[in-house]
Amino acid sequence: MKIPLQLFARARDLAGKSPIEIEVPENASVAQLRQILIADFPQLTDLGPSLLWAVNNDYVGVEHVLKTTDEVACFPPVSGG
Amino acid sequence: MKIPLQLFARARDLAGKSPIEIEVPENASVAQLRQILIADFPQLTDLGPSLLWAVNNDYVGVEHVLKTTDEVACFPPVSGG
Amino acid sequence: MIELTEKSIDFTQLTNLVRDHRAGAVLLFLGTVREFTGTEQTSSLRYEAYPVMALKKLQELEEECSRQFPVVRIAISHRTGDLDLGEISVAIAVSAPHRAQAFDAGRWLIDTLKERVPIWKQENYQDGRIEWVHPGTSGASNSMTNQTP
Amino acid sequence: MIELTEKSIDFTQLTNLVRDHRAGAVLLFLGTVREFTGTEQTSSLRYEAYPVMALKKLQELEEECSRQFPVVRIAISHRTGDLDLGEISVAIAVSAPHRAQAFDAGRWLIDTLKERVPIWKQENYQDGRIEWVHPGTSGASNSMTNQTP
Repeated sequence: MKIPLQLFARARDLAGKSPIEIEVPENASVAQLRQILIADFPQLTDLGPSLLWAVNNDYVGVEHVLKTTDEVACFPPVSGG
Repeated sequence: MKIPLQLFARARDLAGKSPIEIEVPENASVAQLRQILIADFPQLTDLGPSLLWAVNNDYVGVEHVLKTTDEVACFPPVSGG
Repeated sequence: MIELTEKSIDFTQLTNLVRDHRAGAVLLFLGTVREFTGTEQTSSLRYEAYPVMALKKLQELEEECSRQFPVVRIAISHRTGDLDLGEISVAIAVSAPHRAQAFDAGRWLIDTLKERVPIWKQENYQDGRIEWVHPGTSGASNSMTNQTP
Repeated sequence: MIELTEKSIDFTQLTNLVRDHRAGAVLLFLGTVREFTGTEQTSSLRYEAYPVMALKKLQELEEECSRQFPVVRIAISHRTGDLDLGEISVAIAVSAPHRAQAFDAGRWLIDTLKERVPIWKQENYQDGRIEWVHPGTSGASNSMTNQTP
């Protein structure tokens, strides 16, 4: 299945665009999505372990299982305020 | 010597006026002044132990020795803010 | 900047006074006239100051706060006279490089002001009672007037 | 009230929104663009948000704060886009019956906002470097561009 992935801040700048589309197996977890993201965009390798993940505007752990209808985003640690 | 004494808040209301003049012995302490104040204004008896004392705009303890040129004030616990 | 004022406090101006390029955090505290304290209903407050000493103690607060905390600027204004519900009795603005410093300094300033600065509050209750607030003295003996039967 | 805004934050309006006869204390916290961080000199900042999620998380902060602290009202505004030195990046106003509650709630709101709300700051340094601020990732690897030789 194809997951549209929104990237923000330095992650978006490194990837060069947002959203990007990632092809993952059915019932893939966020961990699998991350692995494929980094294979497709090796410039995200260093940032990979610190990336935060959100599904439908809530934070999720990497064990979270994705559905095609999910709104998925990833980004580095936040620094607002 | 005569000490002009400024009273504030409930202390002033109980005494009925401010400043008042209190006649004390030379080199009287604040404790002596307080004793004479309460003798002159018995309606201040209950408030007496909680009164705060200031000489020349700084807080002083009751052991402080007074001079005729001092600006002396007394008042109940503060409640600004 | 420190002041005692009979007029309504302009907290916007006070806050802008402490803003500074060296500061990443600005904290403003306002004391406002609250209607209910437990079941007691306030209709207005009156603040009385010993003006010369109050200004001296406010000045000392400003100096002591600047020594104890890495603050950039401080501004304090305290109202005197009669205040309606919701009006501002005191405004304290402080700026600092980082937020923890601004919070700590602001908290210290209002706590210490309430201990040291010779200003007194008189509650004018809805039921007609008028009482000086003198912490540590008995509430009952504070009652000056009972204007209702 | 919560908002993300591209426009200058009106902290006066925000503060007046939380004033209430039930409150004896109002606390306003402002984050402002600081010029120096150690020896680094900032010339401007840019804030980027994931808008829908940021608004959802701000809403959750408001609800969680209202459950945890006896606050009367809360208002939060966060700026996005380009900010000059001294400009306000975030304003948090909170009112409560007593001052300790207002300080505790205000402190919790800004601390938790900085942990949870998806907004990022990009530093534009005086020497031409532009760096995203991503706590916990290495400073050196954050450097995106070095516009001066």
